Amino acid sequence: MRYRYFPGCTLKGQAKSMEDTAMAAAAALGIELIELDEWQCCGAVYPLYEDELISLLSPVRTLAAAAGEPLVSLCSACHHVLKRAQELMQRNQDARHKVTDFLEVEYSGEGRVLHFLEVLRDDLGFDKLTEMIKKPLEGRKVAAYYGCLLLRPSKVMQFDDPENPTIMEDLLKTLGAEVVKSPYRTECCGAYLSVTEEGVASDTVARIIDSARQAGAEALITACPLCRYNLENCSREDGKEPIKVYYFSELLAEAMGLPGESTGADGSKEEVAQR
Amino acid sequence: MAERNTEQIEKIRDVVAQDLLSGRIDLLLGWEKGHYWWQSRPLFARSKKDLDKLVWDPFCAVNLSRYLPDELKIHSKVGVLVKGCDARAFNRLLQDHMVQRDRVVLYGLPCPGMLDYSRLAEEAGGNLVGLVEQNGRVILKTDSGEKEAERKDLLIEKCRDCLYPNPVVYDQMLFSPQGEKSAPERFKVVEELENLSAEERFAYWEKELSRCLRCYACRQACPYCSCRECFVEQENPRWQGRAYQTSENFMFHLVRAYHGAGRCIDCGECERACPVGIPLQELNRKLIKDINELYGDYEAGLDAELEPPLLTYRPDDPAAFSEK
Amino acid sequence: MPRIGIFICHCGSNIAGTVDIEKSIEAARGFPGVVHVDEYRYLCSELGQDLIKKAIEEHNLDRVVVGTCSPRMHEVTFRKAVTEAGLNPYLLEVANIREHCSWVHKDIEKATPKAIALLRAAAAKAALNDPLVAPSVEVEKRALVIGGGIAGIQAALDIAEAGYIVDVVEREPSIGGRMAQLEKTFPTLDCSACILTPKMVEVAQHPNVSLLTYSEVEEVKGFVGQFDVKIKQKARYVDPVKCTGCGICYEKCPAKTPSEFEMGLAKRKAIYVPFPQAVPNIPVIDRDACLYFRKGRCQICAQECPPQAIDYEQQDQIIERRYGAIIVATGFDQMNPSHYGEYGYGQHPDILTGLEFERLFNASGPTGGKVVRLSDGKPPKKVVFIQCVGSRDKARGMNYCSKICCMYTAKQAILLKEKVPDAKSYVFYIDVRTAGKGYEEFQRRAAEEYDVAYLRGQVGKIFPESDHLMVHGVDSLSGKTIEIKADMVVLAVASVARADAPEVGRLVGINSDSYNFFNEAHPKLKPVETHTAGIFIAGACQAPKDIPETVAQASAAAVKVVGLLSKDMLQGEACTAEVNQAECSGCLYCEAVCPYSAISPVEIEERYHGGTLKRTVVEVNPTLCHGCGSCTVVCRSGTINLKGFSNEQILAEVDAICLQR
Amino acid sequence: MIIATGKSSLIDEMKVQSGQNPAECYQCAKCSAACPVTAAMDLLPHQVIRYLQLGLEEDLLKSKTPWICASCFTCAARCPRDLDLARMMEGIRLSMLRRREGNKFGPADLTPEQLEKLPQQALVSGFRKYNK
Repeated sequence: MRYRYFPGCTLKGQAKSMEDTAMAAAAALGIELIELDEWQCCGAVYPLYEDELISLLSPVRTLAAAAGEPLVSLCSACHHVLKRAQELMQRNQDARHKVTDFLEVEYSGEGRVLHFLEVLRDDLGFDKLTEMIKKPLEGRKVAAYYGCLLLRPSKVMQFDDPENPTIMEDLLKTLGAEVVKSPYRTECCGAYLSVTEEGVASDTVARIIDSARQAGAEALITACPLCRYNLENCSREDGKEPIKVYYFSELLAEAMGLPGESTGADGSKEEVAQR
Repeated sequence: MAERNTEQIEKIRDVVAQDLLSGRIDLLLGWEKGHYWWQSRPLFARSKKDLDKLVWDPFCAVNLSRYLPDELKIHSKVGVLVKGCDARAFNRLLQDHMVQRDRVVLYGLPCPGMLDYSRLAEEAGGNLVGLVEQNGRVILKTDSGEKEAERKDLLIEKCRDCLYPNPVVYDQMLFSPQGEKSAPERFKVVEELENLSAEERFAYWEKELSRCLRCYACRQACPYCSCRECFVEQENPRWQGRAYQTSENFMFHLVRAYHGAGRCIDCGECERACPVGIPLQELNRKLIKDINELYGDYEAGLDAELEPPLLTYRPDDPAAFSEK
Repeated sequence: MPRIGIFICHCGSNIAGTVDIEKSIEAARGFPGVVHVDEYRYLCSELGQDLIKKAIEEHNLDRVVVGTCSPRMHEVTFRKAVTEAGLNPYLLEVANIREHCSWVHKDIEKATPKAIALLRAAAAKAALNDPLVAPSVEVEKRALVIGGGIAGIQAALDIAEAGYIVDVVEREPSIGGRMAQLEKTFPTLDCSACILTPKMVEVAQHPNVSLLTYSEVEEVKGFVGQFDVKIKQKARYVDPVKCTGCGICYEKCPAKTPSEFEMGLAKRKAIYVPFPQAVPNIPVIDRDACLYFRKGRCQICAQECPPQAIDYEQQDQIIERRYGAIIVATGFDQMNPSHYGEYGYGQHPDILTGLEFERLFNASGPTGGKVVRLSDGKPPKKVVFIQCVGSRDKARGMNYCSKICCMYTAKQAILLKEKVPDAKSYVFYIDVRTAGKGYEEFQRRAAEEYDVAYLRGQVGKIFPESDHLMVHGVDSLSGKTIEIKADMVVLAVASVARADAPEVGRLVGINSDSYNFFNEAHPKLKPVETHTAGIFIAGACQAPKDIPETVAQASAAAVKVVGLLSKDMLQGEACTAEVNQAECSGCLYCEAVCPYSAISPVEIEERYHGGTLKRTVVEVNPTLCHGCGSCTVVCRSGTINLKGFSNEQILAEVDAICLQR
Repeated sequence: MIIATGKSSLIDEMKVQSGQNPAECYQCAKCSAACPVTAAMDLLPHQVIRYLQLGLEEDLLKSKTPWICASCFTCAARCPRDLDLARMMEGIRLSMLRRREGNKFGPADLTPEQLEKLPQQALVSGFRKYNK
């Protein structure tokens, strides 16, 4: 299984542990992730205005660079932007001509654009993954947190049922964890509002964390560095035991018995594989 | 002279001769050399001896399926050599009930694309006397020496954007299939024409169609023209005026093109048959493109079981005025 | 050469005000074949018709053109007039110079040449008109009603009362349909069973009605007056003659399966009647649930049945009958709202659809008439009703309004308050639609007297939390977001066409709209007719509707059927397709596009090179042909012609308009 | 309140650029019911569409709501009219940014603490959304 890999800005910085653990897991699973030679930040948000073609240059260059090979990313936002940019290139000939002419690349919407979770589910198969689990996360009560960008708009993303997704729960089950289902798992964390309106993000995060806690979760997993930042930094002091937030790949690597470390959003590091 | 592909021709002859002798077929439609070395014309072989004339070379462009309806009137079982386009033409005729599947034996010939003499001559420069093919390249022999060119640059127009070089229906495939093809420029000219204003477009077609002699060679070559009596020849009512006027030419070509909507297999025989070089395939392709856009992707002649989009009725066809 | 007479009507000033009659007459005299031209103030009057009749005699006319109003108005009148004068009615041609000319123009200078062109075209066509004869068809005096809900019951009763024989085919073991599932009916709160059951019994006992329950229509052939229908009567495995309806069999039956009648909220036995008031009161064995059929042992019902009515060997029967007319009354389904993930239907037992909630009120329903939560059996104290789930939703549901939900929600909120006095209802609505006698008053009573809170807005998501459902909604009037800790949520889901409606439509030969509801022939003036003569529709198979409207439509359909059956003979269509077989190439595309199966292939012999050759061409069955013209359009060589509208005639009209500007 | 002409170039531009027609909204307010960040809004999402329908450009320009929208697409996912409200919000934001020729937010607005803590993704997103 060979894929081109697009890391995106945060995975080379604050979310390095997501990349490290995912790469380690992929290597052990025989999934070849070949980082694109030259890549730029995807833009983090997909431009919603028809004439915002400038913002499409970077994702389209990335898509073209994959040269028709399946393109994998780990970060929800990167995946969202790439997937939607591809859909636009397929649907809107005019935009495609303008962007590709400007970039001087050939691209007409070809190639699969995948999130690493999809590779695990669809290409590898969770059944196959089960065989590779060396240290099942027995007794760990973990809830999945999806957020928005992986699921919506579902017509384009075609990732999972947008209201009742199961992919992360299925992964957790495979990893041997006790899956906790929290009703707020697809509610937005507040995204980039934490930059300007931290209070708003605090409200949304509080609901998400309370809900997970009430459902009995001790930890959350996410596929988005910004979700993780918000969940960890915008949760209010309420005197209750804080909930741990992991990247899905960190628990994956841990259950596979791979060495690695988790980098908290505050930059602090802790060993995960040895727990 | 074109170098003969002796090995392939022998194989075809062996297979077909056996069927002719055993009575599996009583006629074979193939190709033989015409007046010039760069022409191959239909061969009607009834005996093993007739097969001596059989050729399979880069000039076998003529679509043989078109001869089936007539030959089936006098022969009980006919064998026919089919390239990609001949096979799709066969499906077309099958859908029109012009041929019966069990009375035809199809010998599949994956087609590398046929060569265009005028292009060869132009490329060669001098007096072209023969050619040799080598690994996708063509060596042109002239009085004054040899010249090499890319095969794909020498194809006849209809083969350039061919998507289906391999027969889509056959009883016996004689050689291993050609690789997948793509035709990114298939609708390029149509798109260019669509971008013109109505006046410009009219002027374009007026110029092209004014040359039409109404010899009806396009119709005779066409596998979708299967009417017993063509509308142009009907007296009562008289659809088509007899006068040689551009407006009457428009009447003929537009009505014919509409008769092909959803039925044209894009084989390009009409355009190849036209003695005055009218780009008829552009008309047909416009309708192919429209059908795809309006009714979803449909490629005529690929599958005889699939109903052409304009030739169906379903009780659950929604009434247009109550669309969601 | 034909002898054509042209008659131009003034229609008072309707035509004469905008068309110069004198000039038109002058022009008409010069048309080829025209030997007589006249005009009259009102040609449709007795005097006007006499004028035409006299002229036919005096001038020996063999074609008549009238320049008048639309043929939809008076073609029949003038055809009758020329027939009385001895001409074939199809030798008359109407030039519509009113709707097509005088009414749509103001300038007499421009309207007059247009009227002349229309007259010239009509004359050119008339010259080519042939005398035509419409075939006549005997009428079978028996009607078929498909569907035994309230629509089918009402229609059957009305037809039977008018003295005609009628069969009702119902696929369930009992008639009654959706109405039988309801507890009470708005706006009077009548008990549904109390008003429906007497009708069920009446139809079952009517001497002119045969009930074919547990039966389905398999095939419909033929045409108005003579539909040949095959009906499959499924094996009940119970002898209806011996069975006394005592109910011991289903009391003793050990096998259980979800009850369709209870929307799956309760179980029924493998041998069962769907509900206590079932008509006929004869159980059926569900093969898929029956232990004997599945595993070959049990037979308790056979052992226990006092009259020994159980017959495991019974087979499906095919009944073949001829009917003069058919009413389709196959009802509706509820949309399954599972794909609205935000509402969580199917994920939580206390999130119900309207019809499921309705069953909780019924004494014989899944909770014995107690309104309780299915999760813990406690009465719900806070119930949230959500309107327009799947209705008025072009993104994930149906674009239309389901029409009944506003009213039944108000009804259910009232009934809830009566059953659980300390319950509080919240209704999230977009618009409250209460058009109907007594409806608005009823809904207001819910809001004013039964303490139902109407919140103008929608629900974004329902979050199940411990023992309640957290409903996140909004009230757009106050601009406030709203959170309700609800005990139960009721979704007013869209009413949709039956899943197999397209199949039924194909079977009987009627078409549907894009939602699969059957199409009426005209949205205003032919509300119960379909495009297929002799087939009528009633009830919610046409569009969502409530009981009063359904009953009214059923009676209307019955009247149409009675009118049809009262005739001994029907006049068929004269303008049917005909094939020139010599030119037909036998491509058979006409057969593919014919909606009435009137075209079929036939083999002919013809001479070819001294010998004979067999080949396939088509022929048209004129009694099946409706003259729609689809075949003539698809025939590339113009080999099929529509009598009365032949290619030659149409081209003659076009030439007459274009060539002589 | 007197509704003037109802004509607004901002709204016309928004319609073209977002491909969304506010007239298709029938004000069921499901967007507002679904939105996770309404607490901080001065106009609820459905009210924003109402203002668009009425052409109340001036009032919209004063509203905080478009800047609170986090582009989470929940509204669009659940809208029964198949409207993409996230696009409309983006439309208002962008048109305002382009009009003012100034940014809503820039690097200078960040505290040193934020600069250190915030993930790159948040900064890029923020600049994209609030900055032109």
